[in-house]
Amino acid sequence: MVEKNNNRNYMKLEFLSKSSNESFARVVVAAFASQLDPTIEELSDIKTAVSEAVTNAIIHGYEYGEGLVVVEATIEDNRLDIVVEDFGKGIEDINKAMEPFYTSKPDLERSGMGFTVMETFMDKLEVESEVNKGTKVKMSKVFKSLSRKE
Amino acid sequence: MVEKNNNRNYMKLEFLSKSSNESFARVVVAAFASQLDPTIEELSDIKTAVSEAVTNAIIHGYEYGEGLVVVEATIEDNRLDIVVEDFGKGIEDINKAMEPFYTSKPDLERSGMGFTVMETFMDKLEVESEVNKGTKVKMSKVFKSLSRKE
Amino acid sequence: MQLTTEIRKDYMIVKLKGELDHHTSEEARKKIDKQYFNNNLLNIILDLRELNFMDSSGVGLIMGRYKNCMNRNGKISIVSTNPYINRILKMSGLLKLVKIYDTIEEAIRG
Amino acid sequence: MQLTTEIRKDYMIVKLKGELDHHTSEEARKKIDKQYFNNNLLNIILDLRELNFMDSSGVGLIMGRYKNCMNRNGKISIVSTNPYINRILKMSGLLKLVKIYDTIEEAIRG
Ligand SMILES: Nc1ncnc2c1ncn2[C@@H]1O[C@H](COP(=O)(O)OP(=O)(O)O)[C@@H](O)[C@H]1O
Ligand SMILES: Nc1ncnc2c1ncn2[C@@H]1O[C@H](COP(=O)(O)OP(=O)(O)O)[C@@H](O)[C@H]1O
Repeated sequence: MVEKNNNRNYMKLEFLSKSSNESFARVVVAAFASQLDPTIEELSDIKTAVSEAVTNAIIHGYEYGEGLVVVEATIEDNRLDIVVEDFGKGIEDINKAMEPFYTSKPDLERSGMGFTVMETFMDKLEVESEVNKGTKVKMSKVFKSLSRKE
Repeated sequence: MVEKNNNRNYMKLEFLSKSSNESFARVVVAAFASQLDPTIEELSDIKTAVSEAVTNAIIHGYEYGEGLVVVEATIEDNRLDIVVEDFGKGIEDINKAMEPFYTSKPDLERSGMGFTVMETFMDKLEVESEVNKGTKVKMSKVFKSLSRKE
Repeated sequence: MQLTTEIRKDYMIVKLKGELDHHTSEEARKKIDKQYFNNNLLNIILDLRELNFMDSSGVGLIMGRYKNCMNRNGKISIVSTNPYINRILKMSGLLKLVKIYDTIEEAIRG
Repeated sequence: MQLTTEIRKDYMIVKLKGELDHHTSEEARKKIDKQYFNNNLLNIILDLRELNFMDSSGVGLIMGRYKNCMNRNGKISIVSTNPYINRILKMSGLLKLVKIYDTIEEAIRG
């Protein structure tokens, strides 16, 4: 009955690119992160960042078509790494896409603030993308709270 | 802005075989099933069945070693199909394993009621297993509640 | 997400409850615009006090309603007390265009 | 899961809160057994009224404590009012061995 007690954990979630799954993805990542004993603010931060990345996969990556969105999360000590990936349209100019207020879909009432929100609420943000192959958004955050637990 | 409105949805979750992930798996399946507008009883049923299958993967499939547990869930109209899979030890005699009160681990205070619970709480249960390859538990349940929604 | 509206003088008060993301903001947009245009209204007050989640899709929703109000020479105001929601509103630059109040009464007084 | 114990006469009253699954029942087992054997106790009352989840691992936990009590000629009783938990207890055949009560007082009266 030896249980691995080191603080490493991993999960990977795949789901259909339906907008009703945006809230599902948030719940899953929040439930996974709960083992880091997050503050309400930290939980709000990662839910918001995940929501932005998943929404982008659905509306920009797949442009409302059917596809799979993949969310991976890894906990290593008090760090949470999140990867959100789609196999859709891809981004031609990543630098331009990441500028605050830039959106390719103003007609859909997008604010162009998605990447800015992810950058602000997470400690690290990295975007990889290839046109017609897909987009991978990597984010991480160090949780201050874990030390309170010991 | 055309949204696929048909009631089909799919998700696949992979996670490490740590016992702390048992509650995580329950939360994920319950969150996914919430779109079927389940009653408290239906939600309790699927959480319990998933908990049994995931626990078995961790303690019998991997015998507390490290491995991946996969949980797939598909919604098709008002039916939820769940598959819980591990790539562990496998089951030699499935019929014997499914008998009420049979357990290969009485020393761990197992009750031998896991499969009985799954069978009772779900509408359908199917077990596939190969020794040293792994075990796949397929369950489904029809939700009565969806009609209330229309 | 739940949405309820109430009309007080030429103010349309929209109360949002729950989570405002891309999925729910599309629903909200349709409901708000239908009422606003069908009833020929002028000003909108968005009551966000019972929202427990909002991402940048909510910002887009507010921007869109801001434009509609501007086109009619109306005015839009926000009632919000949740610090996480206020943080996003601030980050988005929206507060340069729209004022936040603590209560509906204050929003009406302006 | 949270576990609190209280000793009243020769009864050890164990109150479980939250979710009782394989993960948490291992913790619960250790805590209960330590108290029970260290303090040389006789009877156990398991208060499950504030559990909101239990699977067959909980049944295993109760069976194990039942055996410990039997070995000392003690007695174990359950206080439980949640229909989903009572359903599993019933299904497992445990109710042939252990009685369920609505309150701790009734469990002590026996
Ligand atoms: N997963 C993606 N696939 C394709 N394009 C994307 C993806 N994510 C973002 N983009 C592009 O980057 C732009 C900026 O994204 P973002 O800052 O989130 O703002 P918004 O979603 O409001 O447009 C988008 O308008 C889109 O052109
Ligand atoms: N995923 C699995 N991998 C290997 N063996 C399994 C698996 N699931 C169940 N078994 C076998 O079937 C038996 C009965 O399972 P179950 O009814 O859930 O009772 P319990 O878990 O209490 O032993 C187990 O004791 C084990 O031998």
